[in-house]
Amino acid sequence: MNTHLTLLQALVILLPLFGFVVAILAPNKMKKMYLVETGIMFVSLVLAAILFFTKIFNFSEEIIRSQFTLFSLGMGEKPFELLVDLTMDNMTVSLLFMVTLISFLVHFFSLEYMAEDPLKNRYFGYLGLFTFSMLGLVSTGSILFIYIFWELVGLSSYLLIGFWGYKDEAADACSKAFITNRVGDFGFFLGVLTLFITYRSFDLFYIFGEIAKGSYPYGSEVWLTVAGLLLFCGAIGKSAQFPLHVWLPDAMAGPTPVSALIHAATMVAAGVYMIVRLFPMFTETAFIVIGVIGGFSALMAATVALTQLDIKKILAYSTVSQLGLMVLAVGVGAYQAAIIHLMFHAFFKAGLFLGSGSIIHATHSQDIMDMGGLRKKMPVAFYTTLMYALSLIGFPLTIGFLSKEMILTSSLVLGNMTGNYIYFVFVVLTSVLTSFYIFRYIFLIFFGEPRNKHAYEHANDLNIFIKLPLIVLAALCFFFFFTLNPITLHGSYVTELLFKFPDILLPKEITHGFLTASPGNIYSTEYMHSLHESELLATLTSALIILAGVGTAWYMYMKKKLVPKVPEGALGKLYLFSQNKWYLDELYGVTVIKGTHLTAALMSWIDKNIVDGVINLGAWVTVALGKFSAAFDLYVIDGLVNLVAWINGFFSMFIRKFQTGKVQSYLTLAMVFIVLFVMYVFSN
Amino acid sequence: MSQFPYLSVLTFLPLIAALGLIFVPAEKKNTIRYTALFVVIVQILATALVWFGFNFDLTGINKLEGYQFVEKFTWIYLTGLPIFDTFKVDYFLAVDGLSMPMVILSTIIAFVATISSWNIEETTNKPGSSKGYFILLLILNTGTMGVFVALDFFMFYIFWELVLLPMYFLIGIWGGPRKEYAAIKFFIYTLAGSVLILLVIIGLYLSVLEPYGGSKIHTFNMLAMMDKANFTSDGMMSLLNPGNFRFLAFLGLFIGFAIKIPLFPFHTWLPDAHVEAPTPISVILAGVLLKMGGYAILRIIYPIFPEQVQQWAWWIAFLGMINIVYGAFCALGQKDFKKLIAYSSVSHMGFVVLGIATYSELGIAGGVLQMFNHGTVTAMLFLIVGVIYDRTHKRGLDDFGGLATQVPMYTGVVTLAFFAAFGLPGLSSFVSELMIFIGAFTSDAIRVLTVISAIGIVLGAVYMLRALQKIFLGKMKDEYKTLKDLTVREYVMFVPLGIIVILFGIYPTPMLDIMNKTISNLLTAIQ
Amino acid sequence: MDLTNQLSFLATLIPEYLIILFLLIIVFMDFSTEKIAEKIPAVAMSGLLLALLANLFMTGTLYETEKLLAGGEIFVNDGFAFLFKFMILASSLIMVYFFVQDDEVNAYKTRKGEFYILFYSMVLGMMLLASANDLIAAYIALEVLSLPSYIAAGFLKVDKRSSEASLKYLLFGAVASGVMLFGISLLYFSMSSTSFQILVSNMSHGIGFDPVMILALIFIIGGFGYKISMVPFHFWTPDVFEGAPVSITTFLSVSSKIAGVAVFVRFIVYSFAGSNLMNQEIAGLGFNLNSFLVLLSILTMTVGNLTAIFQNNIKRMLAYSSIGHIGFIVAALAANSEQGLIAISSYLLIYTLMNFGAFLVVLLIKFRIGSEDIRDYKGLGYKMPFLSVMMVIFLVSLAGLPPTAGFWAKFYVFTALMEAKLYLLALFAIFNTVIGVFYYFRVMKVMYFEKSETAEPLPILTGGNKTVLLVLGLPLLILGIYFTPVVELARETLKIAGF
Amino acid sequence: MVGLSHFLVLSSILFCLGLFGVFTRKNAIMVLMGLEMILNAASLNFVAISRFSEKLAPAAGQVISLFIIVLAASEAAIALAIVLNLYKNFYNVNIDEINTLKE
Repeated sequence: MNTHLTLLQALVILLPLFGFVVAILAPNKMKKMYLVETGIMFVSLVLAAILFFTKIFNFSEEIIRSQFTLFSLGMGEKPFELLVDLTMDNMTVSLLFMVTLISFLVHFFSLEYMAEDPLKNRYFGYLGLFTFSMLGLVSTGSILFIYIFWELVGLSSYLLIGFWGYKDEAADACSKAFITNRVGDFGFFLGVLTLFITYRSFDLFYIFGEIAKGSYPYGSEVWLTVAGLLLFCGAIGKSAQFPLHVWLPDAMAGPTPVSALIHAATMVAAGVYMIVRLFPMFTETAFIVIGVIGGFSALMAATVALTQLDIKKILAYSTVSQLGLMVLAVGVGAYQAAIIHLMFHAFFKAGLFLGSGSIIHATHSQDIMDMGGLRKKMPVAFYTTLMYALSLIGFPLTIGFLSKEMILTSSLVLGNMTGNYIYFVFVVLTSVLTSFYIFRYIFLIFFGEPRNKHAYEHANDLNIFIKLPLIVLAALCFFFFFTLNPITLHGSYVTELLFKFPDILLPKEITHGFLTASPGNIYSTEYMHSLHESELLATLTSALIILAGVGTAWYMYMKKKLVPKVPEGALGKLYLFSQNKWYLDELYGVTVIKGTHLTAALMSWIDKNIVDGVINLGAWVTVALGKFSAAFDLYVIDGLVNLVAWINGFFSMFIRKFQTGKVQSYLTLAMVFIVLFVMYVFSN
Repeated sequence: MSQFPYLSVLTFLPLIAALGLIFVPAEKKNTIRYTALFVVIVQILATALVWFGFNFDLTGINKLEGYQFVEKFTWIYLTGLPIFDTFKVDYFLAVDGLSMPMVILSTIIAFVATISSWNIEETTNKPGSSKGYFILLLILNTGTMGVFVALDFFMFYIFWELVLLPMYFLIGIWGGPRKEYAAIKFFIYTLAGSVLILLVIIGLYLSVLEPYGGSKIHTFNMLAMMDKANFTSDGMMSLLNPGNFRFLAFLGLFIGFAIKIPLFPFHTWLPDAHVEAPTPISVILAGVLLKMGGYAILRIIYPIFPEQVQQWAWWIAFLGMINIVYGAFCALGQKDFKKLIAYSSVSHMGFVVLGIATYSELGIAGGVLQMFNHGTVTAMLFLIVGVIYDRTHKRGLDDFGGLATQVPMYTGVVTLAFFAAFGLPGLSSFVSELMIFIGAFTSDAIRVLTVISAIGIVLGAVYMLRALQKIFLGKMKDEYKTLKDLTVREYVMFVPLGIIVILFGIYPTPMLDIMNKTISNLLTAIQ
Repeated sequence: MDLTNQLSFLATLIPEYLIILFLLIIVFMDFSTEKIAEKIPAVAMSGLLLALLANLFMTGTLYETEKLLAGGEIFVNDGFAFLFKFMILASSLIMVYFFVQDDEVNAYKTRKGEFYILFYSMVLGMMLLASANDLIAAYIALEVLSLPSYIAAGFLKVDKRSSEASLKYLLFGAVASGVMLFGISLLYFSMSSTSFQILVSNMSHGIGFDPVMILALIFIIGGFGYKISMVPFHFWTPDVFEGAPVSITTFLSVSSKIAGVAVFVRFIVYSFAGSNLMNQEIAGLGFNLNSFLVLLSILTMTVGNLTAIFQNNIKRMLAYSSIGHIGFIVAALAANSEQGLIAISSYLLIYTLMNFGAFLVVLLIKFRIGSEDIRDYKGLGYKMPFLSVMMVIFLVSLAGLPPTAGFWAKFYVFTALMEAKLYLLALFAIFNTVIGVFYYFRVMKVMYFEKSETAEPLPILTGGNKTVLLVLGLPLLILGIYFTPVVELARETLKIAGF
Repeated sequence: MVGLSHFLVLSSILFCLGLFGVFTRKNAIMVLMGLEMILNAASLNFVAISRFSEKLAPAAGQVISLFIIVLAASEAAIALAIVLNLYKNFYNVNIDEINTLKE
């Protein structure tokens, strides 16, 4: 039976790949091939659903794995074996389901959104490729294969961002995205190598077991930390954490559905997924770094999102910030919070993007200044977006509330136990800003007076292709799909079933906090206890947060009807600072990028002039020698004749030395030499 | 010897065909072209047969029993000479797991090169030059094939040199504007390398005795040279002789081969030669010639001078590292498409060197696999340059832009090749690079070098994507409105390579099975 | 020395007799009518052919080294002599073809007979040189060879360059031989003999070098060195080669060098290599004859090759290249081993073939484009494909690359050097090979890579030309693949007395 | 009493004078005369040596010198012929003014 499941899983993964092949290799005549691809996607979705329920209801406790050897090398006692690894636990199947679902919705949405595009086959093919890679990524237990699919999602993201490559910003964005990710993967790759040479295996579960047994790289926990952080580098790249987040906003140059699927819902979450997967192998230091980076990214991105005018940019930074929260959640040891928020965020952020997509499609503009008052024109877009926004800020009764509250609680508890409230502060601040900018977004788009009459006239909700996905996703934002208790997820199947690691995978003890923090065992009953009693406080906090953020937004944009612009004075500086994304792009531009290109230029110069120069010098020397000996031969001793002439000159000069003695004097001299020589001869 | 001499056919068929072509009048262009094509197809068949008949369990390297398809006759045998009273050169061809991938590679490349040479007269506008061209091409083919199957050091050297001359003319006559410079530079450079090799060959010959017909005689047999017992006690290479020249010999051979690879700082002939050579020749140059160096190091230096290798492994790896990073940076600095590809070759051959310096099965197998993969990928890359150059007669990266929508299929091929080139998972290079890195990372000595080399991966992506973006993305110039997409002939070149790249990316096992036993044996032999 | 031995020795001189006989015949033909004089080349050729056959016929039968080497003969006929006579006669045979082709020479219709008389006496001199076993004999043979060649070099009376060449050749040659003669007399004084053998015996009986001997040796080596144009006695070579008619240049660069090498090798081998004087330090000078030879060979090959790079006149270039090749031969001699001797003669055999080939091409081209300047060879590769391909073969062989026989020739020298542990010299040899490529390939470059601005068709080759070119060129390729015959032949060299 | 050494000294002097002449004279004829002096020095040596040393076959040296004289004569003849021809071409015989053979 398990094998059947495995086959089903394999099918779910491979179908989109098949779709990709079909769509890509379709001859130009078969314009409609993308429909086939969409159909295949749907099949894959259905199968994923079946897989999900079967797994949950029949094999909830098992981790179903199947491995086969791709190739093995060497005769040694431990030959190198490359295992293809297909692993399925509850987390996997839930993510499979989620990914296929969103992917299908995006396909569906694209049918209308991309209707005019000539290269639809190619577009849907890429979507298929992406889906395949993403599914593969979540359903393997081998760090190597995670890396492989990791790269493949990178590839498909590259292709999709660059899909409108004739637009310069798209052209730049796709390269930027891939290369920035590659930088992160550099670390990831080294991490993989470190793990392998330590445990001679890529199998994560085996590795976790070894770590639990206390065998570390080079036998020291420091190196375990290093390995963990190296792997985390990959996550920093993919999940657009500071300092490698710069690619994500630019990636918005791709088609909006792509942004929804890849740069909001799934791919960017891959980083978070990975660190959740690797959760058991992180050490305390690693957790600290992760948490801090996550928190900082969350806060920074939120501040940037405050002032953006491009609606997709706003959402992009909001994504970065939310991802930051998830990473932070992992940092504070609440892996469940992280992964659950990942999934929920996928729903409402995809929704937000699709919504923005419909708006863009309707108004043919991305600039927030062209909008306003669309509420009446696009009711569906409005209400769904509102729903998403509410779950984004964690309004009660929405899924956002549940996950956000988990993060708040766990960070708060950590603070309680270790006296280190920095994470909590991060979360609170971020949330306040979030609820502000997202409502700024709503108010500016849907309320007030239309700022661009022309666009306003054309705007409407369009057809079912646009509406359906929005509605479905909006529906998913209600809590009752996931728990019957609107207050907390505790005890719901989500926490108890989907995203629960078997205890062996959980670290016995993780000590936390900055330098002088007292240890606390976060999986102890004590922890759980304090978790429960902190929940109320957390809930209150979030309520306040929402009030604060939304209130401010309402005050500024509804009551005062402010239009976004640069305020005067010091505030203006801050405003610009935020609007220009902390000037990070400029910074990288002058440091990293320029640096690289200078080095390249330098190296080429060296190669041309020095390395090659030496060779040419060698040739030149040979040539010079040749010239010299030729000249020597020509002018100095050109046959006996010149020899004569030369010696002539020589002697005449000589003779001038002996003015008085004339030639005879030299002759006698010569004679003396000879006589001396002959006498020497006879002396022996 | 009872079986059919596949290897001789593989090696000498082109030469015979070339001799035949001499008597074909130059006007009969098609006769000439189809003869060449026929030859490569026969070669492909022969290689296929060898592959099917290949016994994966034989270990090769230092034992004659380990080899397959052995053809061993006495070629030159003089007795009654002074000092070493016999002079014996064998006709000794055989394959093992080390040479087999190279043979397959050079067959494929020969095929592709022949196809892409189809319109050489038009592309280089030298009407009526087909005859000479294909004759030289066939001779070159013999040379490359021979290097990989010859096991008599002397024969090996003959083939090694035989490659130079046709290459010189092919670059010099059908080449680009600075062809003379490039041709003579290539020639002198590689010749300087190979004369060093010659000296070492003689030195080895004088200090190795092989039992033959009761008595012991000097020999050029590589296998005999790999056995320490065969070294005469007073020979200049013998271990017993305290003041022996083993290190110098090792150095001479290494430099000789390093020039071919090409290894920093002996690489500067490569960009010139590549840029000036016509497309098919660049393909052969990058696809096969560079591999001769790496192959020779594994086949000759490792088993014959193991202790020197052991001693200098770190430095070899260091050079490999330099190649990787330095080559990548240089590639990044180029404005000329073809030069960029050339430098990328420098960088990728660095991986090979790093791999074979690791002294681990993984690393060396990875190195060999990388040679194969790089051979196919880089062939694709040069063909790609050729395609665009034939159409537009431009090669500068900045001359293009936004071709993606105009020539989608071509773009697709290019994307495949580029991503393969910087080792995207699922494409062939990734597997080999992964193996190399694991192998290198495993050895404590060169771990640091490995970390630095890993930068090459990032840079690889950078320069490749930069080229991709400059040529295919962004705004398109109007002059390219009429640009044609791939023709059937070009598909014939690209499709096989593309299939290989993807296939071995997903399932490299066949290649690895071929070399597996041999490489393990190599390691045991040199430990 | 008993009578039978004497007779059998005289019997071995049949080739020489034949040469003299035909020399006389030619003289008479020259006196007689035009019609008969027309036949002279044919007769000359047949004479040489006869001599060659006689020489071959006597191989092994009459050349038993031991029998012919009771001490003190002036001439010996051993395997060594046989081999070199073989080369000399064969090359002279080809030379006749050159003369027939050389229109410069043929311009002087009336003097044809004179020319062949000169040629024959040169051949005679060379054959004597090949078997000279006595300094005086060597000197006389040298003169017999030299005097006619002075005239031959200036054969084109009205041509300034030619006559100037002959003057230079004369002066240098005469002075060199005179100095050599004086050296001989000094040696005669200290050794009280002029036979190579005696030198051996005396020296090996403890009589080391005294200053007079050193002076004498230097003079003598100078005399031989000038004949084989060994640096620093080579200065005449380029000018004379350039000035003389192509055929004579060929002759000087190939045949007469063979003879020169023959006597030089015999002298060195008999006098030193046989006894262990080669490596024995010379009193007070702190170096031995061997290192002296090493020095000479390094000088010769390096100067020859380096200078050749910059010659635009191809004859001049080939002249320098031949100097370079002599460097290799001297190197093999310096190896002071049997391997070295084999290397020398195999080198010479190949050298003859490829140099003849190159010169023949030069000659044929000269009488088609009327120039000897490399820069005028533009695009010949396309105008005269056959000729150019052959030229490529010859040049590649001269450069010493496989798969041509030239490679084997060099390879044997390298082997000898490595075997004699002269690693430095070996390195020099190697790098001279690389330098050589520079200028040999320059010719190919011009022929193939450069477009000729004139497109007028050139007179095509006759069947005869092609055949001779093939006769010279194919062996280079065949021997390049299967070298055994050459070495088998070269092994005759070892049948040299006193070794 | 006049011994071998005197002859040797004399011949050395002759030789040196000859060389000197060859090297320093412009006129070809003069150079040739220097040449002759060299040859004569040699033959003088031969004669003297065989006269004074007893372990040599009697008159060997004299015979050699006869050879030399013959050769010297023929050489002179040829040389003069060449010089004559040269004069026809260049209208002088100053050898240092005759160097057209230069690349």
